[in-house]
Amino acid sequence: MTVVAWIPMLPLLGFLVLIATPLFSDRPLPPKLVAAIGVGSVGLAAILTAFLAATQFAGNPAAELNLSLWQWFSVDGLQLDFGFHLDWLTLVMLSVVTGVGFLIHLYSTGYMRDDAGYQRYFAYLNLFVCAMLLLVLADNLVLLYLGWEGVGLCSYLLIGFWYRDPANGAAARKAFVVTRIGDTAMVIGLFLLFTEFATLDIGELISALSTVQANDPRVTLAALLLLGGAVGKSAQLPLQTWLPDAMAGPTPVSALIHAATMVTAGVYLIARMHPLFALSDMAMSAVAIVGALTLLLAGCSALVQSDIKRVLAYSTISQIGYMFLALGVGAWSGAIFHLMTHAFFKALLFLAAGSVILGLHHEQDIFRMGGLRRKIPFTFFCFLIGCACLAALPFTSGFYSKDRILLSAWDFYHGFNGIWLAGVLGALVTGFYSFRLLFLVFFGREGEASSHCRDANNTAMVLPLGMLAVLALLGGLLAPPLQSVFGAAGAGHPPLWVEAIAVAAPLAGIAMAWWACLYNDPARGEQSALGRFWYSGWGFDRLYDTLLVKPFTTLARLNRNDVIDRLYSGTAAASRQLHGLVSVSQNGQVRWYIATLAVGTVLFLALLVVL
Amino acid sequence: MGTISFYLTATVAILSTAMVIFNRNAVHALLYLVVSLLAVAVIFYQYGAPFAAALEVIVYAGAIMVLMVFVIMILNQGAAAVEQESRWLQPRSWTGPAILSAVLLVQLVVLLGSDGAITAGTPGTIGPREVGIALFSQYVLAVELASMLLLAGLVGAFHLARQRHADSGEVEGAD
Amino acid sequence: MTLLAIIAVLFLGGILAWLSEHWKDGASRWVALLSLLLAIALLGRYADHTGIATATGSAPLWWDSLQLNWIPRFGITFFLALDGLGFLLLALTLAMGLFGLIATWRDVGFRRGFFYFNYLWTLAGVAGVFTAMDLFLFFFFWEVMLVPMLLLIAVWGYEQRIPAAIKFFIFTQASSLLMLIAIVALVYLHYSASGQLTFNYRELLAARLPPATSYWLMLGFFVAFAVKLPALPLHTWLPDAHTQAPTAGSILLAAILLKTGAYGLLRFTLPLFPESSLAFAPVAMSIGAASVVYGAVMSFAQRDMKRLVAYSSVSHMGFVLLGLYALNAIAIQGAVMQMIAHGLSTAALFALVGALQHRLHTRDMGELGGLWGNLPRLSAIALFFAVASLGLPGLGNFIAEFLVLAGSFASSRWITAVAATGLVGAALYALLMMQRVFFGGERSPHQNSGPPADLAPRESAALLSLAVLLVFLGLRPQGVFDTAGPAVADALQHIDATVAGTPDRYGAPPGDTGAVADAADSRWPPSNPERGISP
Amino acid sequence: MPIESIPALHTGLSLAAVLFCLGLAGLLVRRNIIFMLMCVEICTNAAALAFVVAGAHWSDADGQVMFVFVITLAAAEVAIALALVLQFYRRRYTVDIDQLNALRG
Repeated sequence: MTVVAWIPMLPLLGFLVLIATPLFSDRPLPPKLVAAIGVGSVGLAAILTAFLAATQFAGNPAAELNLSLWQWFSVDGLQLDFGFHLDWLTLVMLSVVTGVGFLIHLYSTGYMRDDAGYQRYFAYLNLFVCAMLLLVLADNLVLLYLGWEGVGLCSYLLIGFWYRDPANGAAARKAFVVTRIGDTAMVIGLFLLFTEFATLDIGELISALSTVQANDPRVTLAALLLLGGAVGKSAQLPLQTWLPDAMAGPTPVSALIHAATMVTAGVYLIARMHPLFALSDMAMSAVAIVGALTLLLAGCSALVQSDIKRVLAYSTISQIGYMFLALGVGAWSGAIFHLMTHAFFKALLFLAAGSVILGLHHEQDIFRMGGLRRKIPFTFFCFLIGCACLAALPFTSGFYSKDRILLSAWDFYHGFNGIWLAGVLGALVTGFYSFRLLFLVFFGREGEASSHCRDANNTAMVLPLGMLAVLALLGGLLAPPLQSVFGAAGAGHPPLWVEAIAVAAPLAGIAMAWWACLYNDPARGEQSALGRFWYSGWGFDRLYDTLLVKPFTTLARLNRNDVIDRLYSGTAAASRQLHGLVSVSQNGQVRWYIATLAVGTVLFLALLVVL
Repeated sequence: MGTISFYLTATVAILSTAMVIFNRNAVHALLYLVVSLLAVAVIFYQYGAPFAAALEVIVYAGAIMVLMVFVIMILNQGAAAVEQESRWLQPRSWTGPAILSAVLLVQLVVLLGSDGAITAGTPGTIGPREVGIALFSQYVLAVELASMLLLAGLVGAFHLARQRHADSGEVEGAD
Repeated sequence: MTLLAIIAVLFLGGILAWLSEHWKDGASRWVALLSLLLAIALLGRYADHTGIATATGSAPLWWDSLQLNWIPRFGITFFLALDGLGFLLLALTLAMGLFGLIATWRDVGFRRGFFYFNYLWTLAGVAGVFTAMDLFLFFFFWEVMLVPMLLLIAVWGYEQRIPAAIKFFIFTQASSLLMLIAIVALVYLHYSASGQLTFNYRELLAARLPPATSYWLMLGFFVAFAVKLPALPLHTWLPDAHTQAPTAGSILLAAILLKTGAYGLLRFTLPLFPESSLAFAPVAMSIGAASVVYGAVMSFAQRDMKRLVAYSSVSHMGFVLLGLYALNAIAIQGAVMQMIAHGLSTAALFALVGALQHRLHTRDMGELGGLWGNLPRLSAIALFFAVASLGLPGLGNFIAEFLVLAGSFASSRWITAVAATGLVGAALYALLMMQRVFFGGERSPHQNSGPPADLAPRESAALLSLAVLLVFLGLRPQGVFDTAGPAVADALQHIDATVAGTPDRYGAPPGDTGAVADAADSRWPPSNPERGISP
Repeated sequence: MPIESIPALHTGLSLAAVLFCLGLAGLLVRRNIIFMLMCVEICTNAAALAFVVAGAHWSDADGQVMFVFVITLAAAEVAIALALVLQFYRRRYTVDIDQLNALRG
């Protein structure tokens, strides 16, 4: 079954070729070749995935594949293979990563056409795809962690891709470090799991868990630590602050990494380890609460943003909050379904936003846009579809997945509950901000930047946009058969008004958006104190800055010369002082020595005389 | 008679020694030193040590002092040196040492006097014969060592005093 | 005899290099290169031993040994021996020696012959340290490696070289004095107890000492090794010495000399004083964790790029200390891996800083910036090693840190949790370095001299080979574990025997497979192969 | 000379003490190396005197034996010292001991 091995191998090879050639020759590869390698490797991986799905999985909901490439290490009970595990969950992720990844690669060939770092860009992007594939294919948590950190690194590299601007570097570092904080919690969780269950193989862990009682504190702790990792990677509360800043990277990167794939790794992790979470009520509630809170907080922040990409970034945080909410109420397949549809429509939205940005010569302020509907109609339609999906208008893909989540939330707590309410409120807010964005950019008066708008789409960009639009619209029909992984979910039948509210909430949000943006002065809400507070992302950045970053950097700077070294230099100085004290007597004067000798004798004899 | 001559010689010794340390002219001081040594030689004789007295005169007052005379002559200490000495010999430069020495002297004398209960010895003359026997029986090893010391002194003095052409004020390694 | 030959080749090569520079300019480095290659070829004769020991199970511990009488009156023998651990470290020594030589091929401007003499003698001393199995001989080599290193810093170093060299010397010399006292006391106590006067390591392993004495002797060894390591309060020589040493010297220091401390702890302190080590382990682990965190924070605060890398060494070697005193096979294997991986990654970083200094004549990160534009190759390779330094999975450093932490987690959860925050710290300083030096706007300090030249093929090849090695260690580390396995098990066997002998003193009795929860309470989990914590 | 006329022990020792203290005072007062050497000779001589007096008191040859050694020592010392003085004078053209302070700590 080496086909599986080739799926991550191909992007890796692409990366190696792209990164190695400049090391050995001074001439860069021709851009066409770079694009062929970069896009081709991911495209081939996508084809292999499709082939795999067609031959092994189609019509077989229980299909599973295991492949051990080699023994990674085996030290005294800690045995790990470099091995892959394929089931429907993995396959969904594989398809999303390779499929959406391929489309975004293709789009990038157009978007990044004139960039000096073309080759570097595709090298990073290929490495990212490889790491992401390893993450989802891993059959043990350490290999998963390898992919996990690998995607983090690529995210760092791509956020800081335009390295000349220090702000980009700061955003990239922030992204890496904040996620690393979560990762550290996660790796401690791995140690805990290993200490308790003597294995880190996911399959073995899950079978070991079957003997553990529910709500065992060790399980709860391990689950919470893994949640820490997931929260960091998926930009959930309280580690969400990095994602809005991460928009400093090129827009296709935001689409691929910070919307479609990497940020959903946390969702994947929890879904993959769902037996662990399911064992602990506390962990489940924690996941649900984190999701619900993030959903609302990020949604509110998205309401008042002025940067087109930041709106989408907060929207991503909010949507992943939905997925966490779903995980927290045990709707595993719902979460993964939403992950998939979200990948489609959010990638679409980002790519469309990229077209807008490129068309407006790198203008990102939505208040300087407006009325672009007629100038770039294709982009507009793509954006419209994306917004409709995001707002979960009926019969779009977002509708199916979000609906399932809300129903599960209702079911899980057997009736009305705060989590469900948060979900519904979130739907309302989502409708509001998504259409606020659409109205501000494409409707209304022409903004200052709109006048010199051009249609920047070329073939390489149109094709992915179109395909993603189709996927976003029809993705709701592609609900993957995940029962073999998660077990069959009992279909609840909530009252009709519950379903009605779920459908009506986004529509209400759209109406509010229309009222706020087209009927009233759009900028008014942003001026209020609450608006500014939301604009700053609920002040989390400032809070962390004062509580953590400032004290740390101040402490570090204060101690730059190493206070411990003072101990030793102090010892040295003290002995030098002492030496100075004593060496005064050693003045080189022979007569002085004689006199001292005489005085000494006198004193000594005085002792004799007196005693 | 013996007592008087002892005190007379002792006075001569002390006075001439005092003249050595207060004199400004090196040659004069040296002559006073010779006088002092001769006086001490007389005291040796009075204490029944004629051999020591003879050695004192021959070796000390004779050989060693001649050596010093030669060096003073080489150094050519003339009137300028006398001038310099009188500049150096200010009262304030010798009050301290004088007090120090006086205190030491008092202490020594007190200590000598405190041992009043020294058992009476059997004083008597000790001639060269006894000394020679003691030297070459009991102390033969010490004699050998002393001879080596003299040899070392000889070689060392030769080496140190040699006038080297490379001498230019800087420290140089041994040859 | 091959062992002796390896050491002799290095010693003689050093002398020859010194002499050859008189005959022909630049001949010394060729001599150095040849003697290193010869030594590597000699070491290569042992390559077929790797991994076999675990396969047969009962293979003799020493792959090769050589015992000659030296000072029979005091029971001192010339006893060299090689096992898996020694082989790994010896291979690291020679490989890093070769790397340092090639990476700084043209850097030495004056007194080249003497430079390579010192370089090879340091290597010879280290090679001796890794193979000497007689405590006196060990101490002898321990001192031999010190003096040439001192000269390397003091003669070819940078602006503050003399104070740095003196500091280095005083720290190591004072601590090795403690070790000497401990060695002599150990031998004497063994002699008065058994009537046998010997410095032989394997015979001294049987020495039975009163606990209090043993504790003090253990501290004597520990301090000497902790200075070399360096562990927290004794680390301050390292930033100065590393910063001021010439590039090749920094490479030797970081890649090899620091490892002698860790090696000494594993080879001597733990097996010779199992009981005291067990009692001391919580302290040592705390020191290790504190070093990890403190080193990372200090590294973050530095302006001088070389100091940054130097402090990162403190942080990384903290993991080694933590792992060694976790006293279980996983953590110790991790520590061994960390020695190797840290050697590779830090040596490369020092070489890169050296390359930058050579081109731009500054290491001040305030003056650097935006180098990626002009030096893409150097920057890309620096990125790789910075990332290796922050412990990215897939590279050797990650395997090492992961195993150390996984193993020590079983011994002490909180200390491990504290040490794990060092992972965040590592990200902070490594990325800050990347940002300040390679990213950002271009700020070349010497604009008038044109853009600096990117890495030459020689430098690229040397650095890339290290990169490949690190990737290999990250993906296929099992060879290292198999090779070091018997030696680690041997060291642990004494500890475990002590644990088994005094079950009431150290938590649960052995064989108590009962409660998983016990592990939380008993700091020193007993042998329990089922749970895989300790052999 | 009749034996009874040998002066008392402590008289001779006191004389030795006086001479020694004079020598010491000279040593402290004078800056000229030549004079200092002479004062050293005075001190040595005083010590020798003490030996001889004590030897005479006990009617023992050892006192004079020690005197012989002292005189040997004095001879060697003077030889070396004068050679040093010569060298010093050649290098510095002075006999001031205070100029000779290169061993300052």
